[in-house]
This record gives sequence, C-alpha cells and structure tokens, in this order.
Amino acid sequence: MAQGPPLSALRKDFPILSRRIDGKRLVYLDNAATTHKPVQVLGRIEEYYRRENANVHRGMHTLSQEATDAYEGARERIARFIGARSPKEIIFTKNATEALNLAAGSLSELAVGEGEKIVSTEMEHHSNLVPWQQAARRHGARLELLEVDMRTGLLDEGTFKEKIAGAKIVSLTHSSNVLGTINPVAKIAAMARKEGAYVVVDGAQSVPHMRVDVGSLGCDMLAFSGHKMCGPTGIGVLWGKEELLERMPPFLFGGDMISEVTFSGAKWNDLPWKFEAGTPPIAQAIGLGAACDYLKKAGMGRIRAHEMRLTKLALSLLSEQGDVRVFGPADAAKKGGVVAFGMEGAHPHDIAAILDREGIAVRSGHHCAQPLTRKLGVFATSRASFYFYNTGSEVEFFARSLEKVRKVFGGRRRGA
Amino acid sequence: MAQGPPLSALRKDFPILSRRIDGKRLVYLDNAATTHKPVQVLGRIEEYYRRENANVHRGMHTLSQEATDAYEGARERIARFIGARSPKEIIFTKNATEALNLAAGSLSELAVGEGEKIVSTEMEHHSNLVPWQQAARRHGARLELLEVDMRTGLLDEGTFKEKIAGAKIVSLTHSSNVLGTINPVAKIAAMARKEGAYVVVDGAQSVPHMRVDVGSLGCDMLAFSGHKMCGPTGIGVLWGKEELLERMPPFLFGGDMISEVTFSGAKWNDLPWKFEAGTPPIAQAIGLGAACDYLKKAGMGRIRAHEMRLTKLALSLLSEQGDVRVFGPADAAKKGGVVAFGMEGAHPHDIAAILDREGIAVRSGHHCAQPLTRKLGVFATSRASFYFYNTGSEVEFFARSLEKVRKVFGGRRRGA
Amino acid sequence: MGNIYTEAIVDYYQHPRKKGTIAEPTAQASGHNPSCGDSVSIQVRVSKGRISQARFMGSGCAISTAASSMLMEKVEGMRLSEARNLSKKDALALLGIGISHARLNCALLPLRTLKEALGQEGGEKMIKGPGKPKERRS
Amino acid sequence: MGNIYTEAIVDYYQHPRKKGTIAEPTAQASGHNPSCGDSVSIQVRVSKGRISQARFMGSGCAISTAASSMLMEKVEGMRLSEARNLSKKDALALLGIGISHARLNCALLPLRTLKEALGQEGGEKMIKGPGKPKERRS
Ligand SMILES: Cc1ncc(COP(=O)(O)O)c(C=O)c1O
Ligand SMILES: Cc1ncc(COP(=O)(O)O)c(C=O)c1O
Repeated sequence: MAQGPPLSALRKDFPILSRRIDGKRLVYLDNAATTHKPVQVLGRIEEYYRRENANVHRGMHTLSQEATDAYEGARERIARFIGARSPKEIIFTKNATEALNLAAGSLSELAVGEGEKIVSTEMEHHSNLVPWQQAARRHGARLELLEVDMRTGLLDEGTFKEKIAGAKIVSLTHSSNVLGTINPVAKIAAMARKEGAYVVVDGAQSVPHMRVDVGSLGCDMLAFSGHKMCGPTGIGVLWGKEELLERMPPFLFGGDMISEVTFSGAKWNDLPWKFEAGTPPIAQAIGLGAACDYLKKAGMGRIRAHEMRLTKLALSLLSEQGDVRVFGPADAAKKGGVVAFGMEGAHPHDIAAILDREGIAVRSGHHCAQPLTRKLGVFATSRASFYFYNTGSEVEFFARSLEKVRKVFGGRRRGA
Repeated sequence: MAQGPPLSALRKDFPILSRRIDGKRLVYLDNAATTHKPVQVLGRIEEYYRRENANVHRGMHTLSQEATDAYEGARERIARFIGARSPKEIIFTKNATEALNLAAGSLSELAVGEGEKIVSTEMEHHSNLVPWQQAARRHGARLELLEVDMRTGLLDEGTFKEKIAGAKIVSLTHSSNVLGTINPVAKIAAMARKEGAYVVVDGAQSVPHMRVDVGSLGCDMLAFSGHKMCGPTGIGVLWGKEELLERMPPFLFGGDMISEVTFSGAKWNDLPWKFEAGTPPIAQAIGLGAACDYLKKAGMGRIRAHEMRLTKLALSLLSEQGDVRVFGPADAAKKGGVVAFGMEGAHPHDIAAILDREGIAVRSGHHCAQPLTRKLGVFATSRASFYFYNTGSEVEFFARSLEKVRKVFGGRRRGA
Repeated sequence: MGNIYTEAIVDYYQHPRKKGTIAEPTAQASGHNPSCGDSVSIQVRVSKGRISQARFMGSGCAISTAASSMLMEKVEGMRLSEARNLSKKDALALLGIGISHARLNCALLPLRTLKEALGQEGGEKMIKGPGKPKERRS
Repeated sequence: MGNIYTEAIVDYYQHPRKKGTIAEPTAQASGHNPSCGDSVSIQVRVSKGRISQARFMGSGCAISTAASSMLMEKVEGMRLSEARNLSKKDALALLGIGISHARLNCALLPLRTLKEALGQEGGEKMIKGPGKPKERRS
C-alpha cells in the first residue's frame, strides 16, 4: 500500500474545495453523485489539448500517434488499476450507464432466451435495473430480484440459492449508492457460475473507493464511471473477460468499431475497438488514466480506511439524534462512505436546502433508486457521501448543522 | 455577420498551433478528423471543474444548481447555434456516431416496417451507413443508396426521384468527409417529405464549417460532434423536431432518462432528458457551448468564405502537379474545406509519413468511408482538411512539400 | 436568494389548509416531480363556471406543500376561466418568496396539476375525468 | 525515429521480389489492416518440412510491401518449424529501420499473415487450406 503524506494533505490538489458558498466554506458531501478532480487530472487534460490533440488510430502524423499512445496508454493504466488481464478487456464508454446498457444489450443477446431468467437486486441504481427490464422484455425472459433485508440493509442471503438457480445472467451492484451496503459479490458470483450464469457487476460506487480486483471478484463484467473517481465527466468503463467480449455482438455501429464495410454489410474490428463506435472520449480517457494514477498513489487501502472512519463517525453522531433515521447497515465495515437518512418533520429537499445555506452539499431525492426508496417506505432520503478528501471535522459540522433544520421547523432535538 | 479581427488573428487562441514537430512548425491539415480547441473553450472547462463541478438535475445544493444552469445553458446556446426552436430538441450524446445510432435505432423503430425502404448515399461515413444497415436488417427493410457521379463528385440527381420514392427514412451527409461535396439537402429533404419520409442529416462536416439552420435544411434530425468544431472530445449532439422526439422510443436506459421506476417497469422523463441516460458529459457540453459562442463570434459566414479560399488555392496548386489526382468536386464553391488526393507511385500512408517529417499533418486511409473509397478505385487516399485558423501560406507549404514525396520515391514532377 | 423558510411557508407546510379529498369531484389530476419524487393530486368541484371546492393530497417538501395549500385557497370560489388563466407568476407570488431554479418544480407542480385537472394547459377544453399522467409507458 | 525511407526500403517497394502467385500452394492466407486498408495474400509451397516457395500479392505502403517482399525471401528454403518460430523482432530486423507505433501494423501484417498460413500463430497445427479472415461477420 502506498504510504506518502496523510490523505488530508491531498485537499490542496482540489481547488474547488476552497470555494465559499455564500461566504461559508464548502463542505462537499455529495461524492456518490460525482467527485471533484485534482489539479493533476485537470492538468493532464489541459496538456493533452495543448500539445497532443488529434484523432486517434488512423493517423500517420505525429499528433495522431501521440494522441493514440496517450489514449491506449490510459487503457493500460485502467486495466492495471482493476487487475484486468489485458487492456483489450477495457472498453471506454461515456459513463457507467452506457457500460451497463452495453452489457445488458449485448450480453443478453448472447445468453438469454425466451422464458429464461435474469437476476438482479432490489437495491440497484436505475442504470442497472431498467436496462435489464428492457432486455428481459425483448427476449421474453423474466427479471427476478434478490431482496433487501430491511432490518440489516443487506441482501437476504437466505433466498440467494433459489433465486439464482437457473439464471442466465446475474447483475448486481458492488456497493449501493443509497444504503452504502457492500454486497458479497465474490460469493454470489461463485454461486452464479455454478449455475452457468454470467455475472455483471455495477462498480460505480466501489471502484472509486476501495481496491477492486476483477479476478478476486470472479465476475465476467464490471462497469464504472470516471467522474465518480476523480476523473472527468464523459467517460465510463466496461471491463469484460476477453473471451466473452469476443463472442458478444457489437452495440453501437460506425467509426472505429469496423474492420471492413461494403455497401451491403460490415465486419467488426478486434477488441476492444469493436465496442467503441466513433471518435472516443479521448481527453476523458486520458484524464481517467491520470485519475487512476492519482488514486493508486493515494492508496486505495488508505482511502477505504479513511472513509470507513468518517462513516463510523457520521453513524455515531447521527444515532445520537433521536429524530434522525439512518438507512442501511449500521456497521461502517459493511458499507461504503454513504449515509442516507431522514429527519422527522422535515422533507429531504428542505434538509438539503437548509444545509446548503451552511455551505454543506448533500443530495436529496430517490438517488435514481426509486424502487428501493419506496421499499424504505419513503419518497426520498437525504444522503451524505464521503471521499478521501473529506475530514472528520467536516462530518462533525454536518451532523451539528442538522440543528438548523430543526430550528426552521421548530422541532426539538430528541436526544438518544 | 460578425466583423471583428481577421480570422488569422485567432491563431493565437490555439496554443497547439505554435507547437513544433521535430523542430518544424506544425501545419495542421487534419481538421476533418478533429479540430483544435481555443483557450476560451479550455478555460471554460477548467473553470467548470474548479468552481461549479457537481452532478446535474437532482441536486438542491449550490454547486449542483450552478452545474445544472451551466449545462442547460449550453443546451440553449447550441439550440440557437443551429436555429432549433427549443433547447428540448437538443440531445447530448458522446459523439456524432452515437447520435446517428440513436436516430437509426429509435427512429427506425417508429418508422420502418418489413419490406420497406431506407435511403442513404454512397458517400457516407461508416457512422451514417452501418447503423442503417443494421436497422434495415433488424426490421426486414432494405437500404438503398443514392449514387455518386464519379465525374463530378456530386450525388447523381437523375436517380433521386426513383430512389426516394416510397422511402420511410432518408439519411445523408450534409458534407462528405472525403470528397468534400456539399449535398443539396434542402432539395432532397423536400422530395423526401413529399414521400412522407423522415430526413436525417449527418452534419459532422457541415455544422463546424458553415451556417447551418435546421429550419432551412427542412430535415427532421441533425447529428454532429463537438470535437470537430473547437469543442472537447466526448460530446455530440442529436437535434430532432420536438414532436418527433416525443414519439420516438428511448435508446439507452437508466439515470436521468427516467421519470418513474417500479420493480417491474418504468416511465420516461420529458424531453430532452428522455434520451440522456446516466450522468451526461457535463463539462463537455459546457465546453461545446463555449465553442459555439467562439464560432459565432468568429462568424460562420466568414469561416466558410475563408475555407473556400483555402480550398480554391489548394485545388489550383494541386492541379498544377501532373502526378497528383484530386477526388471530389473541382469547384471550391461546391465543397467544404476537404481535399482528398493521391499521387502516382506513392502510397497514401507514405505521403502522410513524409509530410509529417515537414511538420504537416494530413490523414491517409479510407477515412471511415470504405465503400466510397473503393468506388474511387483505390484502397486509401490522402486528405488535407482546413479550418479557419489555417492560412494560405500553410496551404502553399503543403502543396510545395509534395515534392519531398517525389524525392523519396525518385519520381519526377510531371507539370500540368 | 434570501430566506425561503418564512413563517408563512413553514406554517402552511406544518398545517396545510385545503388538504383532503372531495366526495364527488368534477375534475381531478395528479402530478409528479420525477427529479425528487414529490407528488400531488388535486380535486375540484366546479358548478356554474365556478370552482366551488378545491382540495389537494400528496407528499412534498415545504415549498410544494405550501404552494399546493395556498393555491387551493386561492382558487376556491374562482371562476373557471380565471383559474385557467393563472400564470406561473401568479402561483409564485402566492408564496411570497424568491424561488431558485432548483425549487421551481416544487413551487409550480400544484399549478401544473391544477391546469391539467381543468383541461389542457391554457386551452378551453371541457372538463374531463381523472387525468392521465403525462409520461409515456415504455 | 530516423529515416525509414532507406534506399533498400524504396527499392523493395518499387521492385518487389517474390511477388506473385504459386500454381499449387500447400498453404495460403490473406491479411488485412483495418486502419488503413492495406491487404496482403501469402502463398507457400511446403515439401518435406521445408518452404520451397513463398510468394505474396497485395496492395500496401512502402513499409508493408518491403516487409512482405523481404519476408518471402527470408522464408524461402526455411524449415517449417523455423518459419513458425519467427518473432516480430525477426520481422522488424529484416527492414533495418526503426518502426514507430503507427507503422507497426504495416510492418507486421506480412508476418501475421504468414503465421496464419502456416497454422495457428506459434501453434503446431497441420498446414490447412485457405485461411479465413479473422474478423467475424455481423
Ligand atoms: C461525415 C462524418 N460523419 C460522422 C462522423 C463521426 O463523428 P464521430 O467520430 O465524432 O462520432 C465523422 C467524423 O469522423 C464524419 O466525418
Ligand atoms: C450504483 C450506481 N450505478 C450506476 C450509476 C450510474 O453512473 P453514471 O450516471 O455515471 O452513468 C451510479 C451513479 O449515479 C451509481 O451510483
């Protein structure tokens, strides 16, 4: 694990963190939505545009060669970052959602027939639920969901066996963007493989926050987004096992994904380009490569440990407030740095708006997980989510500031 | 039309243009592949990440509101830039290719049935050919192509009527990325509308280089890419008529494109978000908005006039070289700033490699238009393509430098 | 922006007036805010060209609840033609606070829903039965 | 990078040796460079474990043409086992120039195609008939 300076020293790399919101210091606790970008990443993108900018792959001239080297070099960095066997297994998309659509669209074509079964969970982000609903509909298959145990905030292991039996594809999130729950992916993947099912993992909330190794997960595909891990917007990744990607049909058509076209048909390019149609997000891929380097240097183990400390602190401070209800596992070790909560007598929207006046950024809503939110018995929740650049005193300030919400609505703190 | 300083004064906005390639001044003539970005655009992107960065649409906090305003503001700028009636008609994609896949996938679902006809042309980029081949296959329809008259480099108008008769969709490029040909889109669109066909236009090579107004074109959809018009990579646009977009089914699923999800189904969001799945390319959209402002200020009419002058000069200089063959219209008024050519005794690859040693960036290959290239009777061509920041002396230097190619291969200049 | 949590807003949020249902409504509709999950249903009873009764139900934030409640108070007794002509500005004025972009949807959801109940937005269509949600089903 | 258009390369490009076809080849394959449209077909005649004849046809740039021509010269007379073991480095060494990333495909297409003709890359499969292009048809 990387040693280096304490994580708090890295705050200086993020210019936006010294911003003031109406005179108040910004306390950014909306990292599950998107994270900020260090100057190292911004600098790399700027440098690309100022020195190397060109279209990739088909150019003989110097800029095009340099741009291609930088773009393909980013692919290698990202492959190493998640322990992929080869850069061929890294497909660049525009976000995790496109990656999951690609997986659902193309893998289900290969693997799912009429009357067959796809399995997901009740705690999915819409991006890993609706594409599978659509795929199931298209192929006359059915979608079954692993249930969330509302007491623990974990998937109900008791039903795994029955639900996974006979599945063709199991697609689940590694870490929930609402409950924070870290799912036992390796275990589920092992069960699924025994059934001959492919396993797709939504890593949008895990890859940025902990060491993720596709080999140890034992899955077939993994999707994640650059903007949630210090990278730019406009870039996502789908990792897939090479021999599986080889067999999957392409998803979007045109540009680089083609080997040969005639007026009547086409042959596809080799991996990974077979899945990359049109001019790719070149600068964004290069930026994500720089983000991986940055995170590696910070140390994914250290990041996870730091976020776990912040989560523990938040859970403990919120549990002292009797009118606050926290959703998801109560044990910081079982969850990512995501704390969703509600307050008696205050709508989540108003909580977020009132905290904003203190400079605190939290998110309120269904967090693109409406079915789960409804199962929690509410229409919306407020959510504080952490990254390595957050500090204990920010968490304390956030917990303390809930008093402002009570003040507005005349509530009294019902202490624990 | 904007007045302002001469276009050549704008070169200073492009840091990369003062780069040296192995000691030689960069002469960048690969603008049809991608253009460079002015500091105004780079600065806006950097500012976004340093001040406003947040996820859009669902946030109550200040950063999220500012990010949403900037993102939706960019949509308005782009809508105005192409004369759209409403920002709702602007859908952000990752590139023109995704935009054309969306059009082909979703519009053909609405409009094309078994045995019916889609029409395109022989001069399409793969990105506007293969998606329609696939759509035709999926719906049991057939794809017919308007032919290119090899003598003139123009579409053969004589066959329009017969080919377009009974078509359900006509999709064609506004300007060819190989021949440069500017197609009579308004005329074709009028014929197509009479047949009740929808008209999709690939504006990847026109929107950056001339004033394009969707109303005057008379089309139903228009696709283009940000990176070819001073904007960043990772952003494209699909414009569509509001009432058509309303009726088209969505294309990718998850995130923002959803209004309501249950465990068993989903309802879609309003336009334009119905077609924007997942976290959009926020910074890139904002960058493209800044690029539109930049281009508007430079003046699209002036840009077109300047490029026409450069093209005329190039055509005249190349026509003096007896071993050079130029493809496409000989009249600069009929084409964009794209000059594809071949040299006797030299393979296009080698031409590009030898020019690169002079600091000149041209592209060689099939330019993602294999069927057209094959129809030209070659495997590849070399292509010089201009933008407003190119100068007459760059064009002269390029034409003069072809002598270096002859020198390598011992050829003699066979004067005109 | 200024304080949006005025005494009035908080009072209407905590003690909403005109909340409930009507036994025999002559028009009704429900609206939904995709970005936050807020929803509201509105029922009205119209007789002789006047809204004799107006009620809302729903779950929402302080802004949307107060907006619903204030709007129902406002339209009860109003001529149908007048109610149909209520503008966004009118609806915002009721709240008496500055509304940021992000809260516009909260503040305008009740008006949008009322208009749907009273026929096409701004149109002169006859009052119809239960409004269908506007979103298309996949 | 240095000059890649050496006298030798240009000479092989303009006067390619071993270009043509073989009447009764025992193995053949064709290869294609998607990024630039270059293509090459290679035919060989193998008898008693030796390549007795090797020819190429195709259209390509100076680098790929010279590479094809030089490779054919090199492998004619070679033991099959030796030819199968030719490395990328061996193929590049024949050219005697530094090859940039962008030209690697040009320089290595002939070797890739030869290997396909002689059986699976690096494998010990028996010589088979006409090679199928590797790309999948949609
Ligand atoms: C005419 C034309 N259409 C479509 C495209 C595809 O654009 P992109 O690669 O940005 O998706 C291009 C650019 O290569 C083009 O020149
Ligand atoms: C668990 C999870 N999956 C998928 C996504 C979708 O990511 P994106 O919006 O970047 O496509 C998100 C982020 O919102 C997420 O939290």
